[in-house]
Amino acid sequence: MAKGKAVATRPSGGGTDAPAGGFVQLLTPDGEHVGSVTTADGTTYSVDFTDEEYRGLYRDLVTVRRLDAEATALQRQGELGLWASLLGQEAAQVGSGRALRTQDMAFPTYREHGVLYCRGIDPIMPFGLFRGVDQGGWDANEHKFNSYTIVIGSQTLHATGYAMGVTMDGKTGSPDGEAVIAYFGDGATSQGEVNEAFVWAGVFNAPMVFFCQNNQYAISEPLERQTRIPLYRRALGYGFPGIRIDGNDVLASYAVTRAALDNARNGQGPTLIEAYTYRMGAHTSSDDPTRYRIASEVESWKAKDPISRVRAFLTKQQLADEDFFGEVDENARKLALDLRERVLAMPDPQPVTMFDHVYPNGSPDLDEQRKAFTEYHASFEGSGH
Amino acid sequence: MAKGKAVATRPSGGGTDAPAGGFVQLLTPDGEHVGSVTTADGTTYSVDFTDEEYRGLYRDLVTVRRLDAEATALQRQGELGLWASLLGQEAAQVGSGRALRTQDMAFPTYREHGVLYCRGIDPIMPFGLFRGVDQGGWDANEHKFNSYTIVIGSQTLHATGYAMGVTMDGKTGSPDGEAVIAYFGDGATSQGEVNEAFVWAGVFNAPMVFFCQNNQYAISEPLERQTRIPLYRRALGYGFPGIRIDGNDVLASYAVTRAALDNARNGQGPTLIEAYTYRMGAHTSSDDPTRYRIASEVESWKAKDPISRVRAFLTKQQLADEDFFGEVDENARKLALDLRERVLAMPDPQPVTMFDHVYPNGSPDLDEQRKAFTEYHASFEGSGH
Amino acid sequence: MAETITLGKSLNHGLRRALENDSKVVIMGEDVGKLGGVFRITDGLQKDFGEDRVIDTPLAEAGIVGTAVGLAIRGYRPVCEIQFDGFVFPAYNQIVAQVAKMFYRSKGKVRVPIVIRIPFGGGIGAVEHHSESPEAYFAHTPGLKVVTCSNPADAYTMIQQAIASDDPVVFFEPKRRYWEKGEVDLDAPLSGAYPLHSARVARPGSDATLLAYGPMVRVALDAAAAAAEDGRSLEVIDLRTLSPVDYPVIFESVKRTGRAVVVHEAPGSGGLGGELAARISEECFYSLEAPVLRVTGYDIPYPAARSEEEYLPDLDRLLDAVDRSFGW
Amino acid sequence: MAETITLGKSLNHGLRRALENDSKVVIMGEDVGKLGGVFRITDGLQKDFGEDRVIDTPLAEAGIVGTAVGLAIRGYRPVCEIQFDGFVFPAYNQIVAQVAKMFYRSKGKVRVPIVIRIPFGGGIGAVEHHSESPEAYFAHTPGLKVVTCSNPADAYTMIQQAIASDDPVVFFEPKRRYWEKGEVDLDAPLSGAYPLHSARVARPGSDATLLAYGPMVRVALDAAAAAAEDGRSLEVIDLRTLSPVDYPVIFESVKRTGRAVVVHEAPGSGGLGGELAARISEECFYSLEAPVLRVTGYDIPYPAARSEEEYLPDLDRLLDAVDRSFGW
Ligand SMILES: Cc1ncc(C[n+]2csc(CCOP(=O)(O)OP(=O)(O)O)c2C)c(N)n1
Ligand SMILES: Cc1ncc(C[n+]2csc(CCOP(=O)(O)OP(=O)(O)O)c2C)c(N)n1
Ligand SMILES: [Mg+2]
Ligand SMILES: [Mg+2]
Repeated sequence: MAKGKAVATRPSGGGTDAPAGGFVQLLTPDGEHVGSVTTADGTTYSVDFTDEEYRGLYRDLVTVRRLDAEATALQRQGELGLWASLLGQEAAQVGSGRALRTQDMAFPTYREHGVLYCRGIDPIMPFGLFRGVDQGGWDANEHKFNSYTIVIGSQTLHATGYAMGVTMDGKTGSPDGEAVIAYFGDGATSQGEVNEAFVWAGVFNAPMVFFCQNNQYAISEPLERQTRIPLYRRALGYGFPGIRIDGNDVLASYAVTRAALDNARNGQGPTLIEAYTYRMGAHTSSDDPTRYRIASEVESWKAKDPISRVRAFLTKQQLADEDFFGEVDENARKLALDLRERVLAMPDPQPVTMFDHVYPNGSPDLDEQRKAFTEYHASFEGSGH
Repeated sequence: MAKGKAVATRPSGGGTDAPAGGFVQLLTPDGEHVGSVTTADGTTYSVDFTDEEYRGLYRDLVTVRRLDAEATALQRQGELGLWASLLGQEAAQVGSGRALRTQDMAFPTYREHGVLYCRGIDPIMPFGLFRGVDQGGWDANEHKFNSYTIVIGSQTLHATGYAMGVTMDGKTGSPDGEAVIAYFGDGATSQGEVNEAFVWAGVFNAPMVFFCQNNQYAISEPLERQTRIPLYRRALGYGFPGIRIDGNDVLASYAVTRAALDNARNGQGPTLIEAYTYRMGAHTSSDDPTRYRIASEVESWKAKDPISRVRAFLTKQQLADEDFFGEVDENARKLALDLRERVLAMPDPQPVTMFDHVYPNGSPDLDEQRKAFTEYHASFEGSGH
Repeated sequence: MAETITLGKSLNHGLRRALENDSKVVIMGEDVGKLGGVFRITDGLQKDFGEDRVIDTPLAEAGIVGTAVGLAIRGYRPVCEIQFDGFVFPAYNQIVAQVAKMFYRSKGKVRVPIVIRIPFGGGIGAVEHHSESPEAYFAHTPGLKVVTCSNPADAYTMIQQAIASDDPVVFFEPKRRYWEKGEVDLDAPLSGAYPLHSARVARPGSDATLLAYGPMVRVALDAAAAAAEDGRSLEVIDLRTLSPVDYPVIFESVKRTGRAVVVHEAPGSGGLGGELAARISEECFYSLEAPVLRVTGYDIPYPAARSEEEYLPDLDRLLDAVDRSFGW
Repeated sequence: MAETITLGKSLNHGLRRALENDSKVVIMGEDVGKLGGVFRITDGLQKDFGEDRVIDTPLAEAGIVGTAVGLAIRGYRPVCEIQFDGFVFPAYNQIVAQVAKMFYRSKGKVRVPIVIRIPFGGGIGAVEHHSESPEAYFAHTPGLKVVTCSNPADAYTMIQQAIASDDPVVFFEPKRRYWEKGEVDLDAPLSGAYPLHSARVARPGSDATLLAYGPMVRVALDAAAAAAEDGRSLEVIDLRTLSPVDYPVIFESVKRTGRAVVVHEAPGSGGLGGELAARISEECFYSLEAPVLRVTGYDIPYPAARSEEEYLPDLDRLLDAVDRSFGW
């Protein structure tokens, strides 16, 4: 898909700082495309997409939102046990997701359905987890996309270790090198493990990008419960650059992530990106956000919607017309319908399979438990139990 | 004891930075007294001691070193199971220890014997721990000095919680307020818990000082295993000031700690102080530093000895003569001798006391174990067992 | 005044009374303030007692417990909420190496009267890490008291007792029972209650003893009711405290019935059932007609929600074990 | 070629052979490089295999294990050193929630063949946190294999087996036995060895069975030798794996002897002894002449060094328990 022109150099040692506006923004809420942005440290960010690529980004955004909405509906209808919606965070995820090169590895939380989609993965993949039929069950290496991680922050250390392995394998120091991206939220920045990941990434100059989606809340806790200064500045304390982007701007997300990943693969070490965005929906389907935030706040963020600005841009620039937008919606609708059907068709697990995959080499003790379980359940067969 | 004139104001929000020389130094290794030092952010540090107070600092330094040497000797003679020597770190500890006001609370590691001494505590207090007769056994509140903490970094969270309590008690916001100091090493800065303490101290604007004695090593691991930038800069990522001092300069240690504590008690929140120093001896008596560091490095640090520079200063300024120095040595020798005698006289614990103090409210189950233990041992009485 | 309320609400009332009675009591944790906790156990408390008494914290469990230690040294009585069982592990170091040991380390001179509340157990159809039973990890730690409640009345009493106690207490809450109702006397004086450290005969019986705690007490009572229809009289003991265990009550019962079955959700190997079985076998050796049997979770990670019904001990498995005991 | 070497040195040889045989094996931990670890178990390995294979890490246990998970996903086989038993808890979250569960979570598609080496146990006169026996905290965790060794020959074999195994292994090293010597065949092929999951009859006997592991095997053997002089034949079983336990060997022995005594340093309540006693009581119910007895540490935090001799199970306490078993 899209390839952006991303700046490959940056001043050594120093921390990239936010530009005047507070963050890197290439596409305003009104759909104005800013040609390029130069940050305080002299790095210039811009993108250079073909018309087709701009339309592709729009398609991605609409599609991931539509799929997400379908999942929310499925949850409401009792078909999923839980859903963690990405509503409002599409630009952060699509921009960074598309910035990944094929060889790059991603470590998500439980909310990165948009990144997953941009990796070319069948969007049904995480539904086993949310439906309760399994706990993920995919191959991290096959998809270059690790398991969803629910314990806050733990995946940042996994990503850092994986990135150390990339270096040990000699896969950095060139434009074809590999890079690693770790996703996490604003709340996660308070976890010791995440800060240890910063320590290690700095010490080992790990080829990685820490991508923090600051959606302003950790469930009910507003940002000021996690920090009194902007989160991107956390990186300064560890000796690598931190930068804040408009997380609702897919172009900024793409440009800055691509540049940071390329720096990483080139051997220039880690970067922290703070994508300043907003969780438009509930934390998860179990949450009731009206208890802790006011409607006007949500309203004010609607004006910064990540999709409408791309649509406005495409329209103004006459890169797309109503037919195109209609076709995108229709296509997304079809994908969502297909997803729904396949989710509904997911078989429940055979109970005895819960004994599988505890140990690669098995355990005689557990084999006996499995046997007893099978016999016990067989004893009910035909008893109508 | 000493009261230094310490600057009470500092630019809001910003991070205090190191002055040109890399750290705040008021007394050079040659004994030159620099009148004052102004850091990049405009804060000026100086001290204003009476002659008697200068001599007092010298006495402290010599005394804690001499007591430490006695402990090392006791360990070699098999009278202590372990000793963690402070050799080389006397200035950092005496300076910061003397900067504490009576009402302030300290949270040490296992090496802060010098701080303990400056709190006016009987230096024998931690010897139960190192001799193996108990695990400390003192009252943190009585001495305003918490238990020695062996698990690296844990005490920084305790200090932060205590400091939150100070605020909740309304004991900040005035020059008579209380402040809290947490000691830890360079290695400790990598622990998740320490970084969580930074998070909490920032978020709750805790009245505290993080005092990091960067003695260049965490056992065998040199500083670059913990960070690629100076440690004092860690604070920048959390939104409070960090400052590096010459940890071998007792005046700088005093001035900067006093100012930071006063800022804290005045309600201006936390500060991280990095005392740049050197562990002249082994990590502990169990360690063999020749395996991981070269003699010339140790030699080069001898030239920066924290005591000789004070002696040079006192001599040059004619604040003290040989008689004084002799008297200080003699007095320290006597204290050490007294300490030795009292350590040797420490009784071994009665075995059954190991069942004491598990729970404030006890446990019937444990009472039975204690009873069985007593009966079992009584059964050997007189059997020569 | 006795009211019929849910277990969750009774905890809420108990916390409120503790906040009222002692100005040193503070509640801290993730989302405990405006939201009232994800299970609403602290609902309304921040509004009534302020942000200094009910503290929304950064997202860091070691931080929650570690700062609670400092607050306790300062004289406070912190009540920490851990959001779910599976999220207590970042705080494990602070709990087992600091909270459990401060009193011992200081030879009794420093008390850290901390309560760590942990909703635990499965049965709510949740995703990974939200249904675990980690009590054995704590019960093996000297210096900690570990308790759990099974009904609204006990919840109300025990949470107040735990807070009033100077012992550090890990307080496990049976999350799937949060919505079960029972009668609670909200005005009962704490001083009149049983001691925190005491098991309870939840249903007397004479043929066999069922040992249960937390969420499994309901299952054991149901099993006993079912068995009664078949003419078997099962005694059900609700352990209430998991460390230390109130053994006299248990031994008396098993010596009388001659049979014991322990039930818990946690994996069997290394779970509390083993300890109970070992102690009972030693103390009641000549009274036992059959070995102490255990009905527990399997030795697997807590499975996906759609398998949990088969994972969790239920009435049938319990009765099956009782049958096996009688058939020994 | 059989050599007489210490247990510590045999671990060093085993690690060296693992590094030689598989370029994906990496060692990581605090002070494992130049210093060779505080116990010198990794002595000389960084010099010979380089800083990329033997990695001195930041001082952060969660970081050590957490990055090991990432390295394992990348295809490496990390061997983590935790410096002392009491310092594993900051890594507890990564161990029980990530290392133990990654294979299950991924339905067998992601393997994390990590070994976590932990010197454990007391008897070395150390300060707090340096003498603990936390094995039960891990043995209760499905997904982890937990093993320990008691002598140089087993140490050499088992450390290699643990590294070669795709199962995550928590490898407890009996630190007070590091300096004990024994004969080790350094050239023996790994393939010829017993499986990692197998208990060992360390001394055959017929009157009672002593169950021990790690540092306590020596004590059990000494007790058996002393008992032999009194005409009692005690069988000593060295468990070697603590989770899962090789029960067939144990059951066979206890059914034959009719008596069992378990010994470990960890506090009794919730320790592995309870689980073993429960399983034996169930399986050998009609063979047992006396309840399974336990000789363990007391339910207190590990005491100060000058009390540890009275805390640690020793020959006398073991023989006393044997006597009690016979007197039942
Ligand atoms: C260690 C841990 N503690 C608590 C939780 C419960 N929890 C789940 S999501 C969440 C908030 C996360 O906030 P943030 O990191 O900002 O990510 P977001 O959900 O906003 O994307 C919490 C507290 C958890 N999953 N893990
Ligand atoms: C959590 C934990 N891990 C490991 C250790 C073992 N250990 C004791 S001191 C030490 C090094 C500490 O270095 P630093 O923080 O620089 O303090 P210093 O000893 O140099 O004063 C280590 C690794 C420990 N005590 N706690
Ligand atoms: Mg968030
Ligand atoms: Mg150090």
